[in-house]
Amino acid sequence: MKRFALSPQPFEIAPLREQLLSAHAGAYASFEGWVRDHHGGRAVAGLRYESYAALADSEGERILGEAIERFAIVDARCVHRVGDLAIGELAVWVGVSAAHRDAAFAACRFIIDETKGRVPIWKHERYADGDADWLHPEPPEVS
Amino acid sequence: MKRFALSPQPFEIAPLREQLLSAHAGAYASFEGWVRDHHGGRAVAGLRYESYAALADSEGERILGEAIERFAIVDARCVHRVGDLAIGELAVWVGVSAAHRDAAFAACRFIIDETKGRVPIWKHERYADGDADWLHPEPPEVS
Amino acid sequence: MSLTVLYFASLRDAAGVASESVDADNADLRGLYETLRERHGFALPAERLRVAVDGAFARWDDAPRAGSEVAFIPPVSGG
Amino acid sequence: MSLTVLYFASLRDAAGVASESVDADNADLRGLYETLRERHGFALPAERLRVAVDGAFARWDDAPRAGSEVAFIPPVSGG
Repeated sequence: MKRFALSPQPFEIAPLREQLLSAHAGAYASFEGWVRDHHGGRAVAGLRYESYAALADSEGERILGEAIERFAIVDARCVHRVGDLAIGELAVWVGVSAAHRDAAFAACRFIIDETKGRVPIWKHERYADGDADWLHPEPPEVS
Repeated sequence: MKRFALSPQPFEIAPLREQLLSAHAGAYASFEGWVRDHHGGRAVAGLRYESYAALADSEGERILGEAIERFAIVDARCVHRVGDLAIGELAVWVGVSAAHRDAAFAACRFIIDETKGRVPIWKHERYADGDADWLHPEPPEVS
Repeated sequence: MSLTVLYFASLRDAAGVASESVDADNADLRGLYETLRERHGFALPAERLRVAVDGAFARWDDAPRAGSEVAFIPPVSGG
Repeated sequence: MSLTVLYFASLRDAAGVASESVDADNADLRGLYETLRERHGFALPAERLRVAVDGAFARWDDAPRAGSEVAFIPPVSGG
């Protein structure tokens, strides 16, 4: 089953949420990343997400599989935009259904954290002052 | 501003989420409680939520005000159903917008936990075996 | 003095009414609840409840006020 | 041996191309990256990158394979 997707166009949340509806689930947690008008103190005009699509797909599916193994959840989905995005646009969406809210919240947090940390997607920010930059954050410390 | 509401009818999430859209927010966390087909090992046929409406409204508003004070969020909303609900129906919805995801998740969790713990709403469960019961859970230990 | 009492959930089922007018001579709201608990056979002790007066949470050792609306709040189960 | 290299984000900007065919005689992928880093002036050291071969993450000490597609993955910033 395909639980992760890249979307080159704006996408609707309602049909994705609908895929997670289940009579066995009492809890649903979701997260959305929106394009913000500022970053690190600079005014942002817009951005572009680029991906290594083949590897992003497989790594995204792996993360959702890990979430289903690690947490007592019913199901989960994640969709990430690629291409040009304006301020306020939806960049990433995560949805998780579970019997109880502890697992729903924990898995939702896990999926967005791992997606941000592992999936080959890069953000190119354009600033109001005309500058532009690829974001290549320092990775978290690994033991 | 009214951030908490009781809803005697099924309600749409999209217009509530829309109230939270903001160019300053990079993160949005939401939680939904759905009516589950089982509880404590018993098959549930349906349920009814009853509230002490005046106090539920003021206590709900207080919780959302506390969330805005305690966490670095932009805004938040919560709607709770009352009346008769079928399996799978939306019972409660929480939405939070914030600059960053840490605060969005923490505030969303705070709001649903406090709502479950403090707002005068009671669940009456009907079981598949014909039984029915008011749920009056033991309160958490208070120091 | 006369006041109105509101009952919810299992308390309402036990009392058989959602509200009633009560002639109270208790020193505090805890005493009022104990009187009504005995009358209606409520299972829950006051320690499991909260009490509200005129739509705001109150203290068990507050004195009942004539004409007020007292609500006994059994453990909640929303969400 | 000949293989294809893919560049993304700041690496692509620095290389000026999204992919190129490379004649590699390096013992491992780390050596291949060092050669290409020198050629294109990449700012990022290998320690900041991951490497993938034919669409799957690989190890820096894997040997380059003829005809394979090697991708250097700069620190990601999705979400």
